Amino acid sequence: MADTAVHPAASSEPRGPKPRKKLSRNNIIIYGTLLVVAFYYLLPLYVMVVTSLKGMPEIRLGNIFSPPVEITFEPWVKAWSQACTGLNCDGLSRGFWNSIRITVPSVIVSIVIASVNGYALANWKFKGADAFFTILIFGAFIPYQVMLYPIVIMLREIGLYGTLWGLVIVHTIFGMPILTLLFRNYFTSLPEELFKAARVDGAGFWRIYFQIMLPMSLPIFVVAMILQVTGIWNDFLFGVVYTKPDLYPMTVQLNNIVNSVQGVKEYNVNMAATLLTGLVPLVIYFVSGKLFVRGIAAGAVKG
Amino acid sequence: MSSERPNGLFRNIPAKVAAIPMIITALVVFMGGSLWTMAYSLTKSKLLPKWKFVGLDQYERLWSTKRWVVSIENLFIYGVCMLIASFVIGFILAALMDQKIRFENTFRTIILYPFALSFIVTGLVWQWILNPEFGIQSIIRGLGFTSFEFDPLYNADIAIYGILIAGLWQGTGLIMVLMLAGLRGIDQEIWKAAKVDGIPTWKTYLFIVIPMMRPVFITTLVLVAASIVKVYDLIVAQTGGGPGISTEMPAKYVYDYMFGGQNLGQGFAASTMMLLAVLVVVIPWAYLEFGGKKRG
Amino acid sequence: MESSISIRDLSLSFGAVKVLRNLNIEIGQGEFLVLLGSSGCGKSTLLNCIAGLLDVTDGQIFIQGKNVTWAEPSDRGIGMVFQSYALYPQMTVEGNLSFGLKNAGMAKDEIKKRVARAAEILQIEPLLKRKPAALSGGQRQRVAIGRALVRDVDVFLFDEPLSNLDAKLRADLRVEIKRLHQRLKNTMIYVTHDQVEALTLADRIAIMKGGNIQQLASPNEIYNKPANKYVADFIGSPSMNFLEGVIDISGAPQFNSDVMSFDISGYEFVDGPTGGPAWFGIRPEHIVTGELLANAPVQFDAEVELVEPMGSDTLVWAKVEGVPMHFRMDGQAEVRSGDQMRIGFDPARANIFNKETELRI
Amino acid sequence: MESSISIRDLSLSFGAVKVLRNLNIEIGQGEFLVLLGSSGCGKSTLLNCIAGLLDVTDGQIFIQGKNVTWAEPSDRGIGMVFQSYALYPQMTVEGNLSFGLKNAGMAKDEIKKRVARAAEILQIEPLLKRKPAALSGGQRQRVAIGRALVRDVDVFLFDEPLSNLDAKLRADLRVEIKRLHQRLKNTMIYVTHDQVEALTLADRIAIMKGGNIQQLASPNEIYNKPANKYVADFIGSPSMNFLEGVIDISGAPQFNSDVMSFDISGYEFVDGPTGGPAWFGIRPEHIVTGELLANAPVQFDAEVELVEPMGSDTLVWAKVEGVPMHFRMDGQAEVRSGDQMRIGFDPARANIFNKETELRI
Amino acid sequence: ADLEVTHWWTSGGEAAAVGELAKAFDARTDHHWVDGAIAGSGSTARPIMISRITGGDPMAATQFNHGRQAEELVEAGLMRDLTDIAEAGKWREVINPPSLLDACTVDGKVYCAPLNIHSWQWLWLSHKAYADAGVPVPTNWDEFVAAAPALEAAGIVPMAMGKQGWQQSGAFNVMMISLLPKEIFLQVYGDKDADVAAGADVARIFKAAADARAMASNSNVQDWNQATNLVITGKAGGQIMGDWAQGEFQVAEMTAGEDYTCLPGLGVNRTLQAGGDAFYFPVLKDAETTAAQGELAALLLDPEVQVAFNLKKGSLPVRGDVDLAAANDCMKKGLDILATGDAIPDFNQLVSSDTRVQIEDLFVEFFADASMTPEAAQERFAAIIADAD
Ligand SMILES: Nc1ncnc2c1ncn2[C@@H]1O[C@H](COP(=O)(O)OP(=O)(O)OP(=O)(O)O)[C@@H](O)[C@H]1O
Ligand SMILES: Nc1ncnc2c1ncn2[C@@H]1O[C@H](COP(=O)(O)OP(=O)(O)OP(=O)(O)O)[C@@H](O)[C@H]1O
Ligand SMILES: [Mg+2]
Ligand SMILES: [Mg+2]
Repeated sequence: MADTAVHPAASSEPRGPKPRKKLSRNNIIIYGTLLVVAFYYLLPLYVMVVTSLKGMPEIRLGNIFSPPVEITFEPWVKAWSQACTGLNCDGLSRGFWNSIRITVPSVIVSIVIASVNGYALANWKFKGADAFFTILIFGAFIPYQVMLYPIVIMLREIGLYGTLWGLVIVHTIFGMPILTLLFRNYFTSLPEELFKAARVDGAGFWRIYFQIMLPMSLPIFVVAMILQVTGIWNDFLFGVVYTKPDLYPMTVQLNNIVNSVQGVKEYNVNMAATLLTGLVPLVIYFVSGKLFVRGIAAGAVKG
Repeated sequence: MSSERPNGLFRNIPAKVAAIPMIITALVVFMGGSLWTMAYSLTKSKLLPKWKFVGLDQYERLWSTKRWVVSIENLFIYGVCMLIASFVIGFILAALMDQKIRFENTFRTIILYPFALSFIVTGLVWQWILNPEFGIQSIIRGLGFTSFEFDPLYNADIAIYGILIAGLWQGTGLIMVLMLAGLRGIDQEIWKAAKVDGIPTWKTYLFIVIPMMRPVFITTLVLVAASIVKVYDLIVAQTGGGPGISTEMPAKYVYDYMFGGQNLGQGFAASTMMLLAVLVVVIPWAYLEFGGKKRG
Repeated sequence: MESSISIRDLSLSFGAVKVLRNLNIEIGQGEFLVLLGSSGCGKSTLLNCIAGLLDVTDGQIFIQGKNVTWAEPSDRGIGMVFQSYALYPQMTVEGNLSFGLKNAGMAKDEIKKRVARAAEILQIEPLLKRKPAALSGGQRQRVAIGRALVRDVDVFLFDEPLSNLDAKLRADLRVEIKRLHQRLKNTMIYVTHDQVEALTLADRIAIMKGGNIQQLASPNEIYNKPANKYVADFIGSPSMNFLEGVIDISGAPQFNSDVMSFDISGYEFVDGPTGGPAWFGIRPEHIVTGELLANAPVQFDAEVELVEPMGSDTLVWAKVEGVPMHFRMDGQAEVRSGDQMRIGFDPARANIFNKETELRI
Repeated sequence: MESSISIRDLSLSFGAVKVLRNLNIEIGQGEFLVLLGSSGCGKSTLLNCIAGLLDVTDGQIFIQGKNVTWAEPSDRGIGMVFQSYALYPQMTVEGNLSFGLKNAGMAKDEIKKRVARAAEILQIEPLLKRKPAALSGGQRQRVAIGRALVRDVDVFLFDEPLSNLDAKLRADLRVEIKRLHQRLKNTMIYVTHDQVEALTLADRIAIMKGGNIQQLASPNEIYNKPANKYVADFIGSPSMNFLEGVIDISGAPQFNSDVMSFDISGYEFVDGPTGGPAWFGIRPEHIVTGELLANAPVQFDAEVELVEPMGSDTLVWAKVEGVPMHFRMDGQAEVRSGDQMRIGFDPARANIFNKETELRI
Repeated sequence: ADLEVTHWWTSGGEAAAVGELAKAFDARTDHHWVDGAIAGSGSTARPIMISRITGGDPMAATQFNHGRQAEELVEAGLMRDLTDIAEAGKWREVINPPSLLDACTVDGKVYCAPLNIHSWQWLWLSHKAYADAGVPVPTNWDEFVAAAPALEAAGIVPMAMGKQGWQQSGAFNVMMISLLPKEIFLQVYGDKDADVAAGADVARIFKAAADARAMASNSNVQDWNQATNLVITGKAGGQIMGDWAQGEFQVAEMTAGEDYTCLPGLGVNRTLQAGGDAFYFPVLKDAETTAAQGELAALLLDPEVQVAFNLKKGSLPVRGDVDLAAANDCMKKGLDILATGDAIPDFNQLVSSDTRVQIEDLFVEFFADASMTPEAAQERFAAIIADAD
């Protein structure tokens, strides 16, 4: 063909995929940065793990970064089942089940309420809805300390002070602003026509919520779940202020172990306790991290 | 019956019923609590709220207290740095993640995991790592750089930045994810157009993509700003406000005076100042969100 | 004829923005009404008002003689089909079809019967167990129609049901909807901005602009006797040719522009000959060439600028004395840009509009 | 003719999915090539390969004689216009037009001159200071074209630039693009799935299916001599009528089906008369009625099922001996469903395809 | 009945001491001690306790520091009146110094049970540090200050000091009591006499505090026990800290007089402040638990319980009539001083928490900022005292 004459050297010229150096400058920059960043993010975890596996004498030697010469699981055992809180020397295990007892209903109730709120705000706007929502967002900024007393009084008035359900309410209240924001944004991003179709089909508020919206909302529920589990599991202040010792969550023991000012600090036990306490949220992150990102992308942020 | 315009109050009853918890929370807890706080900031309540009106005395004292002024300054420095740094770092990380890299999941998890930990933990670990005796400084000195100085938590001038290091460690992961979500929401054709125009990647991000991500930035801003205003645990766990009063924060002032100093009036006055400051942030937000453009 | 739907003085505002202004429409039993208009003119808004998905600001809506202005959407006896299909993604086709019936508390057998019947009418029986994600665009649209069908409603509302589909499928489904209407004889209101759909489907077309109805008439009348210049320009593709000029009725009616002037005595004026500044409009297919020129009282020489072959026809863009004009020729026509040719038309087929009011004269 | 773009043995896979298979296309200087095909057939993918936005799996791409297989998009001398416009939303129109040039380090005067020229060509001068959000769809599309225009490129690539617009605007902009091509005389590659666009714009059309090119020829040839049944069916709206049957060449060539049988000696076979099972295709506009029946060697009685008035024409769906057939009549034709009428056609205008290979015979 | 008792004693020795209380309570009564410990010192625990009490769901007994912390709760009628139990146990006679019981008394009624005595006025000195610097171990504050340059020259921090307000203001108060006549202290904090606070005597203390600040400028620790650890390891010369520091030396197996020296009253005024912890008993609705509360209150002052508790806690018993043979050197010095009756009320008994926090804030700042002159600090100090109530 004529073209062959025009490009005699065609066969020797670039053909197929562009050759890419594995170590292009770009890649070096990208992966270099990421590695540095990963180092920064992993360093504390490394320190925690390493320390928690050392004995006290080794820790006194100083270098917190050096790997343990002699690995011991003693601190973990101690943190879990022996460390004392006042007179109770059964470690974190004592609060673990309390934490579960608190976290599970709090997460469920707060998510249920916030999702219904978000749904109502997105699809069933009523007069003043925007105003309430603005107040909610305002609430997101209120430091918890400020609300500590008013809430004590409110709980006292409704007779739930010191009970598990009182605490659940508190978590629901403080989780509400951000969760409602997330749910509202998410439901807003769902096609409105779906909602209209369901109304024409005669479905009411609840039926649309349960049969149409809920099944489509897995990603945002995962996001909400992760945020709430993290927040509630790690909560110390509310858990201790609004309940009684027999309900104290694990963080109270963690605080007791970590913050016992007097006496020698057992750093290895501290670290082990820290890791143990963080385990539940961490596991949830590692397991559902992908869904988390997808959920956020799916509507937590309005694009 | 249906020919009459029904009373608006009784339309969509289930929606209104379902919103009752929200309405109660908004009105009773957030509004009511705030107003109650403001009211009692005008009293000289000590351990228990008591209606002993003293006018603006508490505010006078508040603003003549150096610690409060320093707290405000600190919050400002911390807030500005945190906002800028977390947005910049979060965005850069998200941009890196967006380069179709290998091991994206791994890197993302690494960056996100600190968010799962409580501030008690964050504070403790970073206090340790930044400790000049056995933290980074001692390691580097051990390597032979004996004049190396890195003790942010022990130097009043820069202690706030030591807090920042830990705050960023914990917070940027979430921001990165938000930004990543925003980036993934950008029309791919914009990228193609920019490539055909020969615009370098960094310029595309800077001049085209970032301006397009305004809604993401607003959501992120709300989240970050809320956490900045509330910053308390991190300070307590890491420095306790020290050295000196160099890392004091308003929320800590509130707490210390309400419970440590057993001077509720003073604590409430400080709270009120914070609430007013928050209004300054939230009102423009509400305006952006609801003002002008209405959605069907 | 008894009205199936009657809309009286309907207004709707979003805040300060008036979207619908005092609309009045009567739709007969079994009529197929198409709402046609460009984007943002308020078609969907009107449909949503009829469906009860938006609260009207003023006015009344009657369906089958009942005032439903404030009734719930599901109580109005309407079914609605949306542009995006709006199928419930997590339910099977069967679930989608039966959802509304279940909500109404219908007996299981009856539901089954109705679903089966709808599936048969729409030929989607083999799909009943699938989820929407596993359907093609056309199939989804059929299911969406089915959802209205099972509810045995008096009135079907369609909001641009075909505009997400590609051209070919659109044409096929258009025919299907038409067949469905012939078979079911329900009242149907159909929103579109595609004039081909409007012309082929409608018994009557309502052309909307800025919340008003410009003309409400049969497709034939809309096409051949547009009530004003907007309608004339909006309907017809390619659009009508317009010449600007003045009507002179001092003698036999005459159209004069800067560059041309011709006799229009063949034109049927609405209220007898009227003079003054005017637009003279002639549809491209009414401009003839070649042998047919014999029947064209008005003739010009034209210079071809651009030729668009469209398979079955050829569209020619030309200039007559510097004035652009376009017209249709046969698909096999051999014309090239730059050619000179003679064209002509019969003013009896023209449409003339007052320059000021833009109304047909 | 010297090639402007030449694509050799181009393949592209996404992982295991082969999207393009060994494509070879030569595009001449100043040619307007349209890539036409249904959704997902790989049109955009091919365009992206040419633009350098996708790395090819195999093969080469030459633009203006230069091998650009590995070149950066901005170095290929191409400009691209996207379906979603892809305007930079926060920049003014002027900013959108000049951003690429600024970036290339061009002198300010020169930029100004080019922007002014592009704005003039596209008639968007009054919009230069506006942001995209304040533009209508058509204006946005023009700005998107302008962005390619200012860069003074050899080749324009369009990826369904009009499919987000409504029908009317689409028709107008189509003409504009055609004019632009006549004026600039650049090479243009234009992706669409709208056959009207393809037929009116293209010098040549490439019909794609599943990553292959089915036929690459002029619109006229594609329409009148489709290479296979897929192309015949795909092109033309309403689509071609197909009759299933067997060609008998024992005597004068004859087409026999279950219900009918007629002489096709007028048909021009590709390689002389060929027998065997076949599809007989005839376009709706080649079926005639009334006076024109005189020229129709083959005639039937048909029963009208459905009538679609389209303004300028009327589409009639009918049954002939139980076999569905549709055809076009004049816009003024008075037909109603249920009517009986006589129709006919000339087999010389038909297209016949082998039943098995589906290739034209 | 189960009695829930809240406190913030969570470190090893403290917990053991509480254990003694619980053991005695469980053994000697029919009731059961339910422990509600919250770590992180009073500032963490106190809001929780107050919330519980005001929330209407109080614990049966709770620890507070001796002093005015619970004043308003008492006034609000939320605390139980223990007067009859105190009378039955003859608390007025046995408690020494009596100021401890005064701190529990409001309007002539007793509302709390004092448990132990802690005193602040101690200077702890490291023999190793002084040996390394080649100077003799100081025997009073002036010598301590004079020896500072020698220590510094040897690379030793002259004075260890944690960077927390309570440690710094504590040290200041120790200097005020130890370096001035005790009346001044009482005038400043007891009578809230701002003129005295602004006067020349107090100015001397601010100078001394400035000296301390200079000496402690290289002490890079936060917690008091980390500071003590500097003394123990000889990295610092000395530390002003309360008697609880004793426990640290003990853990490090050091011997008083040999490895370290404790100077009560900074080796100048042998005056100790008698502060400490007390238990309060919120008003309960349930009669049975109320009765149990009474038994617990009585038990706390029991001589045996006092001994057992205080030996573990490292503090002094509130009864003058118990025998503490097992006490160590420093503790005995303290007992001696108390026995001679030269004790003054604790800071916490004199000023409100509000004032305390303000003073702490002042010293946090003063010690962190070398550019703050003693005069400026004193001016603010006087202002705080003037406003104090
Ligand atoms: N919720 C709303 N709030 C304010 N204005 C609205 C709302 N919904 C629609 N509008 C405005 O009302 C007008 C009519 O909108 P509508 O959706 O009825 O148009 P349409 O004719 O259906 O257009 P399209 O063909 O694009 O669907 C538009 O100008 C639109 O901007
Ligand atoms: N990044 C990708 N990864 C995997 N498959 C892809 C990717 N991009 C496109 N495809 C697949 O390649 C095929 C061709 O896609 P392409 O976008 O070229 O189609 P198209 O002809 O442009 O269709 P349309 O008319 O819908 O734009 C499709 O089946 C699509 O699913
Ligand atoms: Mg619409
Ligand atoms: Mg495409």
